[in-house]
Amino acid sequence: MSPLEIVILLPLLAALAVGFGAPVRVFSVGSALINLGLVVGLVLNFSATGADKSGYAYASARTVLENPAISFAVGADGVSLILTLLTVLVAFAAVWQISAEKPVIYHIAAQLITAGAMGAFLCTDVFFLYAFHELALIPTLLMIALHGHGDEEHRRAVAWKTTVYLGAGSLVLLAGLAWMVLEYSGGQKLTFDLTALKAQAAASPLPVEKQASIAFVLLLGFGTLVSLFPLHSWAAPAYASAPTPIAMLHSGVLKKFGLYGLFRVALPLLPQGFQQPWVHQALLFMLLGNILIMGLVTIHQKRLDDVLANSSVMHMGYIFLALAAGTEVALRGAVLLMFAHGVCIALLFSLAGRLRSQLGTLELAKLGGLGSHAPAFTVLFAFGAFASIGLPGLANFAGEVMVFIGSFQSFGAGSFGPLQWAVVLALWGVVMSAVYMLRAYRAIFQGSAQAGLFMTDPAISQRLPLIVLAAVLLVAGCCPWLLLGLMKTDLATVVETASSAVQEAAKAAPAASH
Amino acid sequence: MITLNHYLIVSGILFSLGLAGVISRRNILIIFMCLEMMLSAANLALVAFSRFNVTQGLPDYTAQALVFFTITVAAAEVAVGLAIIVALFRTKQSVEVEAVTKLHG
Amino acid sequence: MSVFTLEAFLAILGLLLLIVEAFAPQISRRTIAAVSLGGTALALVLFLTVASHAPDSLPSFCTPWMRLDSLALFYKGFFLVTTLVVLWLTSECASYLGKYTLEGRLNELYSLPLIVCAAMMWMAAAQDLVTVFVALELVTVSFYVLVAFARKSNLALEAGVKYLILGALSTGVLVFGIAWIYGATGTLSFDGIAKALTAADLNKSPVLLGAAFLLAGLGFKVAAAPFQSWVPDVYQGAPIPVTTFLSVGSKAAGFVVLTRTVDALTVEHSVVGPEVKGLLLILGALTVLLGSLPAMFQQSVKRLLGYSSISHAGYLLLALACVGSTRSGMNASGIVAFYLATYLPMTVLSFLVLALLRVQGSGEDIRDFRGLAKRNPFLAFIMTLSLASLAGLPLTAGFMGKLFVFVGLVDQAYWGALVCAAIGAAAGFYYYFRAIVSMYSPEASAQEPIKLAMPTRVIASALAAAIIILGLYPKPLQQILSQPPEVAAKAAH
Amino acid sequence: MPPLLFYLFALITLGFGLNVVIARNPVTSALSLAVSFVGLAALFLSLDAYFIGTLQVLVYAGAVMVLFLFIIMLMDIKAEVLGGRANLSAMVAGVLVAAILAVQIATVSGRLSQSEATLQTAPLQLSEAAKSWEARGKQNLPTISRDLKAGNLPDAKLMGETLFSKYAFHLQMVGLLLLVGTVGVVALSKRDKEASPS
Repeated sequence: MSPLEIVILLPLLAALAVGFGAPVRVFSVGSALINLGLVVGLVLNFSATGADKSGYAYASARTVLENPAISFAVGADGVSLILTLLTVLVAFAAVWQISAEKPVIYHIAAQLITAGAMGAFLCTDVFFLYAFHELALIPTLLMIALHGHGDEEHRRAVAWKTTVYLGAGSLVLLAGLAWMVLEYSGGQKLTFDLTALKAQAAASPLPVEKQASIAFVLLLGFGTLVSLFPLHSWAAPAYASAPTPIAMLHSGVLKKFGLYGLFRVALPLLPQGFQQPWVHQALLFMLLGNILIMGLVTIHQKRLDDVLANSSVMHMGYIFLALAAGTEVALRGAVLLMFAHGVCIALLFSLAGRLRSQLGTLELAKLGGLGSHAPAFTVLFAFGAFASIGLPGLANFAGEVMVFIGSFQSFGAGSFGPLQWAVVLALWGVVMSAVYMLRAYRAIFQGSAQAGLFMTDPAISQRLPLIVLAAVLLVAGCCPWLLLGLMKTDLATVVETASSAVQEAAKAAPAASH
Repeated sequence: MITLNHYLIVSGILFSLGLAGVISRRNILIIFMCLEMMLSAANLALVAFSRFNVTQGLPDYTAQALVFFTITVAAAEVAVGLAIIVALFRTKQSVEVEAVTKLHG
Repeated sequence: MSVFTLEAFLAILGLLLLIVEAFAPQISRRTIAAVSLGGTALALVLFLTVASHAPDSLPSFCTPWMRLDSLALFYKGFFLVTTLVVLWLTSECASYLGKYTLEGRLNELYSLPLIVCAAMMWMAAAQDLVTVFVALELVTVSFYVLVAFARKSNLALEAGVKYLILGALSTGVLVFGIAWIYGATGTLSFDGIAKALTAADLNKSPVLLGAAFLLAGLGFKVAAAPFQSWVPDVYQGAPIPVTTFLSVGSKAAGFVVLTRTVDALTVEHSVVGPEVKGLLLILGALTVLLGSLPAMFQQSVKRLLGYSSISHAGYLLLALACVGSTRSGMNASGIVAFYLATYLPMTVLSFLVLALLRVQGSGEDIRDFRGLAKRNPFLAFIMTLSLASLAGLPLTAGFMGKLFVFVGLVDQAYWGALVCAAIGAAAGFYYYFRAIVSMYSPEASAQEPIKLAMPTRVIASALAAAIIILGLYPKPLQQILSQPPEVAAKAAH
Repeated sequence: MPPLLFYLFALITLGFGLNVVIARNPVTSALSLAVSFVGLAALFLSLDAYFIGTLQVLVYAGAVMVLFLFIIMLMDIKAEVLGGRANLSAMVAGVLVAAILAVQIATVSGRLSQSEATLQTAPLQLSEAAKSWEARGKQNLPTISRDLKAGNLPDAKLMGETLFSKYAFHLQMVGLLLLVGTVGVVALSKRDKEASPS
């Protein structure tokens, strides 16, 4: 049995045990802690040994069906290990801070989402990759519908909007994946195995136009799940009204599934698809929408949870920028940024949840002066906020810099194309982040507090997971090579195929114009 | 001369008559009679086909055996059916179709 | 011992129970329940041993019209399992069902299913239309009695009348179809029909007329499009065990016959092959839509399950239309059988939860499910699982079934049907999800917790495990079903 | 059977059949159905299906229709009141569907390869049948082959032979079915002892 299977199964078993009446904190928090330890061990061991020939470490496969070929295959490379690490970190923090009086379903949902995310990141079979994401999605939707913030009507409306968007997104995604699998299997038996599909893609690539069409469908499907610009409108209200642990897990971890899917499935199998001009330009348009429009929208928010929710949507734009660029530096930076964003948004949502439960409001206009009452809280929030802005020394900085530099120096070096213009525009996003985050920080912690709106620092035991998250931000910011070193090889091959494809296309383009 | 076609047309018309009754009548008893008529029409077609499907010099008796079973089954069906209809009548004092349209949710 | 003896044993046991009921009324309900349950369980155990050792033994007098191929064996086992769980469900519901039956009698609810089971098992092996007709009518007439059995409830009586009228109509249509098929091909056996249809000079239209009537008549048994309107009403009115039996057993019985009929009609070089496939596609797509779309507006869970049963019949018909597709490793009859195998646990489980709620005195509406998670987390869990599986979420049995259907449709490039199926699946997510949300809703409709007996827990857990296992590891079942049916048949000759 | 007789009985069957559908009084409908079935039985006889024809009269026209009449009288059902919009549309739909179906069936039946066959062009060959019966050796029933040799169609005997040799098992099944039916009728129509005797 591969250790990865244990890592996936543990939260599932914890959810079952808790559901049938086992002691909540022991099982739920205990399993999260054990998982954290396990994954850290796996990461350390991975940097020591690296992946095997297939490109995956700790791989194992159990055949579920011969024809169509589906197997419960797990395997980890650098990218998936980093995201798994993110998952266990956030899951640990999220589960820890669920207060004792909340119903058991909070723990069950959190554990199910963790299991789903972990499965989605670690499976190397397209079928299970998709299936585990669904497993995580359903508790999310349920929890927003049942225990979300706000009055019942609002909650219902938000829950339905989210369900419709994510449901439709998943269906589009499923259609896209099925299309891809069908095209690659040609006349032979269907296979969902990622390695076999990659071999197929290398041996007999699809025609470029078909690659582009499938890539576009996948972009829409995965994009909806990540709140890519015109399909983003579910995200902000959903995060603002989701219960705190769910908001942490979804925005911090589960949302990364869409990006991960694009990196893991779409890029290697459709290397030329994203570089086709019409897909590429559509992608640039959408990601600039994410960064610029959502940045402006965020600036105009009046409540802390809305600011955080919208900023989370906005930051996804940077990662799509890396996808559009397709250089190795940008992609590695994007994975680092995924990790950093996940940790920092989980930290911020957790703190916002505490604010809400203690003060009963998150209106920026009503808050103020908390800095002097709750210094530890302020420091933790500052870590999250400054990381989110991209302050050097915190994790996001390294990721953002790599994305920008990698994108700016993309393949068509020497020519100042649409991508370079996009980078220039995207840089303004950093400014906007600074504006809204600093404004929010000032509004909450400085000035004078209104009557009755005081809060004190959380108890040490409550602070612990938050301190861990903040520490991770600091460590990853100061020593980004710890994480970058994990993915020395896995993105390089992807980029190689993609870049050779693009160079061929670039060669063909002037020839065609003559 | 009378051909197979003649018998089939009679059977078809009888079947259609029954169907028309099932669709347009409201009295459950009459609907049930029309159903019996449809069954008999099918029997006529079967018997006609069996007579014209001469095997070894004789009509095909497998099809006639089916007709035998159909008639028997129909008799049982009528018995059970009438029992249900009587039970319905006892509670509703009516055998109109409207008596059973309560269940629309 | 042969499988045939088992069927005779079941039928005779049913008869004996009927006689005991008439002549020895002092024997308690509990004894009769125990005998029928024990008898079926014994038959199931014997069947499993017989089927693995000497499946091809049939008495010589029934070889002209009966054959034991792998498909027949699969369905026989399926019907035994179904009957067993239905009888068990009856004993679960006994306390509340007794209120609606005459003098609290339930004996027919224990004895008739045995006879129905025997008839269904004969039907599974039937090789000519006479056998099919007689066995089918034995099932149908028994169901007339079963549906209307709780006759102190007006709903049950109305359901009985509806089932009666439409059932008799479908019988008429079926016989008319058989007559025309016979007229056009000159034979009543499936093999003979398949052979006659390959003759190039055969005129299509009489066969098509017969095929259309035959499919429509069988469509009633499986709750397919032209005759689907009875389903929600009858499901709502009939006692829960009977509804379960209708939804699983009767549907499967219809599909065995449909499989055999379609196999004969679409045999290679058949003159009517493409038309029959087209007809099935249209009926299937229509059934999916007519099942899924109205289901979105239902308030009663029983009706909801009725509509969902219609839409599942639609998927099954679509699977049947994929004759000749091998992309999924099984042929169309294999896909249908697989789908039904996944359909059994999820349907039974959802009806079980409904029944347990009824026993507690709750209603059958979606809002009566509120707070179920608090009253009994186990029930809420298995209901969630079965609804998720009915909706076709990945990692459950329901998804695997749908996957095969979709693969078949794609393989045959039936895009229109694929779109309809996708619409139905999407609508399914909506209405099953609504029921799930209701269960976990914090506002409870009733507060008192629900206690479960140990056997109930065990059987429900077994069914839930079946859903998960079929969803995660369908390989063994697929292998059983992917054997060509001729293998067992050849051994018999 | 001379064509004239065929037309006469066909007319009786269809005419009284029509009356079943349009009569307002259920008693009229039931009686018409009985007559229609008698006409149908005559058509069966014309097709050399003597046994089935007899059965049709005995079971259908006799037992079943008496049962119907009995129930109608017992329940004292009044004639149906016609009218109402829903009723009208149902009638139009019924007539339309039936007409289309009848035309369809008539068209298709013309396409059968045998559709122009008459009883004369597809004659029974009794002497040949007798020979093939005698060739069956042990399974030959002397009474059947004797009748066949004498030029008579032993319809009931052949029917019995089919039912009790090839379909013996089905006969048992139908017996089971009749028993289930009987039990069902008892279970469904027994009076409730607890209920008031109104």
